[in-house]
Amino acid sequence: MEDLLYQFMNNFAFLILSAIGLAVIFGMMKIINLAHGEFIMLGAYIATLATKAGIPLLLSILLSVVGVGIFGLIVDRLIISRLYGRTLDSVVVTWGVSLVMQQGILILFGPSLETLSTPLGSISIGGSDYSLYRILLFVTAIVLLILLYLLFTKTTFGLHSRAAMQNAEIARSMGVNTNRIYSFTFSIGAALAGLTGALYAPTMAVSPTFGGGFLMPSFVTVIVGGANPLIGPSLSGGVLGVVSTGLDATWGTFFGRLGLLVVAILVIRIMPLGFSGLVEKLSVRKSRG
Amino acid sequence: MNNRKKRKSLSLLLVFVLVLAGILSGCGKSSGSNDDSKTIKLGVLEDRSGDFSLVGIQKYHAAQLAVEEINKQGGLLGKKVQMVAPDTQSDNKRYQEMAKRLILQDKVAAIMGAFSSASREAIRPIMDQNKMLYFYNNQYEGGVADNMTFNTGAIPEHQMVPLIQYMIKKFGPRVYTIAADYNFGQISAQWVKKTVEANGGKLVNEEFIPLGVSQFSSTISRIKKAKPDVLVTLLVGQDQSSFYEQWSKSGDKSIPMASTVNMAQAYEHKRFAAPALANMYVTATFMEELDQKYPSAKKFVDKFYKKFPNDKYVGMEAESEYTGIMLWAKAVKKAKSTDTDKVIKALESGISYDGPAGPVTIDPKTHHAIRNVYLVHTDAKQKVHIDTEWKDVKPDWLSKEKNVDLTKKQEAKQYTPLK
Amino acid sequence: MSKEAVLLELRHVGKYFGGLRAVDDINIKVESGDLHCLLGPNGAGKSTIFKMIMGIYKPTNGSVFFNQRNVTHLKSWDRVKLGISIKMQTPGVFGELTVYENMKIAVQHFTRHAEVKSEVSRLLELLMIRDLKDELVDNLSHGQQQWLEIGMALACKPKLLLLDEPAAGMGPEETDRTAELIRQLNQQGITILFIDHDMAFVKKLARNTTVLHLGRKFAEGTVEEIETNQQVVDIYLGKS
Amino acid sequence: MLVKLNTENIVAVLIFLFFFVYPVLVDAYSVMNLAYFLSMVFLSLSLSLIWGYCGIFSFGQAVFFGISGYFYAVFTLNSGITTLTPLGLILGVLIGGVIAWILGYFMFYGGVNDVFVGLITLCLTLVLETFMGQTAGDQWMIGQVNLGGFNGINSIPSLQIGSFILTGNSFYYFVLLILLAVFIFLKWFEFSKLGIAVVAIRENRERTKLLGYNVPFIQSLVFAMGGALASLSGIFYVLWGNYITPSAFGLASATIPVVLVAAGGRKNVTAALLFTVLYYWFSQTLSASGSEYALIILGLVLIVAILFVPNGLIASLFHAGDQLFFREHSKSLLRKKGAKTL
Repeated sequence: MEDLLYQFMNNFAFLILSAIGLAVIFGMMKIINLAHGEFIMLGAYIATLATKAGIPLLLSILLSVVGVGIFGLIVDRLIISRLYGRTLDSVVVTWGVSLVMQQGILILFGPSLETLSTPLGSISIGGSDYSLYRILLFVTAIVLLILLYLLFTKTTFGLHSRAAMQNAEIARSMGVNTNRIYSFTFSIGAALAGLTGALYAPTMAVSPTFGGGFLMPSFVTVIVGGANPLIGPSLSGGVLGVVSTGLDATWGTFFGRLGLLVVAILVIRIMPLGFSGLVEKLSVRKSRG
Repeated sequence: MNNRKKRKSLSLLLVFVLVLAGILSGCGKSSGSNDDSKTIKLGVLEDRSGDFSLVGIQKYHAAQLAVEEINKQGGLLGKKVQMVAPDTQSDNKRYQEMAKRLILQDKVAAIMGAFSSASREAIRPIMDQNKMLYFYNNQYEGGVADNMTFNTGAIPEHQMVPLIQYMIKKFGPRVYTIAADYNFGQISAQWVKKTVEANGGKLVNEEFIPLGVSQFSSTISRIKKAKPDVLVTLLVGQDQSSFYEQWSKSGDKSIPMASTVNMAQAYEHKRFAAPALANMYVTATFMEELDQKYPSAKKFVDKFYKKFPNDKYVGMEAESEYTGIMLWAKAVKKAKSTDTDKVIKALESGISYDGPAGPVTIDPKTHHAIRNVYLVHTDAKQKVHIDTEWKDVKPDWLSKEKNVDLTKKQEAKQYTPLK
Repeated sequence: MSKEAVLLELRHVGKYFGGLRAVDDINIKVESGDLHCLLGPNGAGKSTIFKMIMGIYKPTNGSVFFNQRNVTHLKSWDRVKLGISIKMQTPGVFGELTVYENMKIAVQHFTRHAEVKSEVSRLLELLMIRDLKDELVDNLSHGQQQWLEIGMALACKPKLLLLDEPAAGMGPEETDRTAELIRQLNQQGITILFIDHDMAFVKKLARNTTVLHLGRKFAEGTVEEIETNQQVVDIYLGKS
Repeated sequence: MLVKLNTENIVAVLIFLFFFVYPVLVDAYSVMNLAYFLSMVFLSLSLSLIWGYCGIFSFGQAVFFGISGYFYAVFTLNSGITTLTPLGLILGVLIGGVIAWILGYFMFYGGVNDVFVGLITLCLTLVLETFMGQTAGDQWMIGQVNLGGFNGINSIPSLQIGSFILTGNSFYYFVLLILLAVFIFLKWFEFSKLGIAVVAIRENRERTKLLGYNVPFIQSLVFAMGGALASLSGIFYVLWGNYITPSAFGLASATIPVVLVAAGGRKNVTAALLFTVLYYWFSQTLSASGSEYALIILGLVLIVAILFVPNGLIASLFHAGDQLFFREHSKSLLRKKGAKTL
């Protein structure tokens, strides 16, 4: 039982953390960022290189967040800002960005980095060892969701960005600088991807293709979650976490993976707006009824 | 107005240039190839970008080193060897395009290369169709019986059989296998099973992990429940290698790991922080660390780093690539020609090259290599210790169990122990 | 009133969005040949009713009958084939195509290939926009776009034509022409149900009227009856 | 049908003329290489049809490409009779079309549209990649053919008509002729009755329903046609390399047609054709050069193309040519001048 719980925590954290940056960018800006994996990879590189250079891990992670955030801002100013509202063109451009980033990192740092060791060691429960750091990742994922919730509900930026998300034109007419909001959003999404990369860097092999492993789970989580970057991932992370843990434990890793994709396909067919669409529908009913 | 016109004519110019470029690319290169040139062209297909570049670049560098040495010693048949090496980008489609290009346009004498089995299977039929001599200088799951193909890397007879025998004897009979869920993993796992059964062991479980999976909590929990004496890991790719770090934190490090894929190829023991790779036993045909004990290895390692000081490791695939090219050169000299049939005959004469890892001899019946195998293990600090050495291990499964004899019978297929 | 004469009938039709009752328990009968108006302030549920007649929305409860046939579960395109056709409130024309191309899209589906061209010409003539044939629709005035859309609806050879605010955004002269057009179509035998809240326009055209308020039927009758209904004047006409 | 004199059509005629004489000018390798590029053109055209004409954005063309490739492999290897290979081709294309129809039915009748079609097809592509990747075991046999997991299937027979095996130039001309036929069909289709309905659906789906068109049906039909075209591409790819692997379903395979069609000009089949050939040639040349900057250059070219020529590189050139030579100012999406040609 502890085992299953631990696995669920692992899966949940991985789904949430891999999706969160993508969810913010897709939900707020309707931009499908195919370079999401490479942003995560960049975060992992910054954290690993900084730690190797003697900077404490915590500080290195912070450095990743800031670094990838700034990188995201630059990418947005140079490229994405010209494509607001052009969802499909953004697919092509971000694919181009991912090619450049992956090969650029390969040229700069070679095909692989020396990895870090997972900090914090493990705890023993019922004669079985569990990595403390991974439990901490689960906690981080939840804290991150709460922080984002606060950011988007309690701050002016949050208010404006939600307005821009629902109706950009009206938001503009009310004096909201939507372009600045989008820039900020993209940069926050990038920073979150950086954080994910940095957090997972000490637990995985770091290479230019590091981001590839995050792409599928992140897309599935966002698809199942729907547009709302807060409600969506938390619900879909929960449901998908249970599904993949269950399938994984009963039939093995292959079915765990296939299960995620099949759930995603069914969800799009049955409720294209995902869990956030469902929640919005329910909340409307509740408030009116 | 004027400005607009300018822009228009500019775009027209662009169209013109594009069309011209297309035409030129078609005609320009075909006139370049010439059979009587002063060079012998050697095709090398290795991945210098993408998923497999970690090993691909090592192999590419080893090929450069080998060709440079051959040319320093006067080349072949009085001609210089010229290496033609496109980047295959870890992309199977690209392998096919480039293999055809090397054969039909560059008219190379032989082709070296490919890392993954999928890449090899993509180009092997092209080699057969075009009667092109092909060296697959890589460790793999074994079983390719093909007149045009030679393999200088390690196969299960070299690595798996001695490794499993050793582990069962030393640690106990209960074996747990986790393997990448594709051909290499499936077939290698079959070899594990076969060897375990033949040596009185018991296979507790075998688990296949899809490529690209990087999170292992459920697998780790299953292994811990099964409590095996030996854990065989046949994981492939950067994603799957994340297993070791996760195992070291929540697994049972007292269980020894055995592997044929780790350390010697992608130097995980140097890239991963200890103790992720601690307590691992590996059989290999070459490793950089052999230089502690063997002068030939030291010579090769020194040469390699002299030419590529920024490289991080010289592994067994680099050695195979280097040895493969040297064997080919030796065969060309012996045949006094680059004619494919003559070179194959020379190779099938039991030709041998005394390379960095000891003598490597081509087994005529199977086109695989008879070579030395080394067993090493890591301590808690991931330092490598050389435990044993088996001399002149024969690649004889094909010839013994499948009656393959390429000197007598034409073949172009891959046998597997699956059926 | 004989039963055969009823072309369209809504029976206890309701549409709820979550907890919001946009349309609630509506009964409407439109006789064949009628020129009927749905009247009511914004949010009364008029457009929602149109969308349910067309099959864009599914009623939460109740049924829609057309020509004595229950069409509640038919798709929009099948209803068009039965003879219901609509001009929506916001113009649904194809802005980046020409007027001719717009008409062709509508006409070709219901007219034999050889007659497409003459049918388009006939309709453009009827709509007084023949000269604009090769113009991009985006370059047309709002009124011209409305006419074009009426023309596209006519191309489907309807028995029942739904017009959602046919004269919205038009100047007085254009409005008159539109009214004349509608009357002409009605005389040709097309039953027309339209939405408007310009009482003058309604008076000019409609024979029967149904007044809606907050999603419910409030009153019905001839234009004269409605005009003299004090309650209607209070809640609606008084305000406009 | 009246063929209008404009830049696009002139270029199209020139391209096809060039393709027809190409084998005379170059060596066997270059011919086979162009045959490969042309095979991939069908994939771009399939997306051009469903996305450019009908507004259905799909990441799933690789699905049909891969499925039909596998079908052809399993069918021909099992039958063992090489004269049945044309039947394999035809059945493969049909099956690709039917599967696309079923998928289209599943989506369009369920109201899935726009970017969600892209996402659902992306997931499906990844499902197939994951599934085919693990079929290495001996339980994955269809008849006598092992699906072969990640390594795929090789030694797939070439096309044979009667006793004539299509390889080299004959294969090239076979692909070229079918390409020409498909190309002419697409040009005709654009202005056919159905084609015009399809453009209407692209421009305004809801409105088109209200004109009496059964929109999900037409969408499914076009999607099926796209699936058949992608299947043709997949089988030609198999015939070219005698080989198929799950990487045909990979993320990169799913993305490339989108990239090509978007960057070349999605509403224009000639642009899709030309850009596909140029792209494959360019990326192959970069790869052959062995330069480590190949992928960087490729990425930058795509970014610059989308940023500065949003309507597509080639399509914009056509437009510029029209303005310069033909003083063509009609901006209608159907591009023909009203009554004369419609």
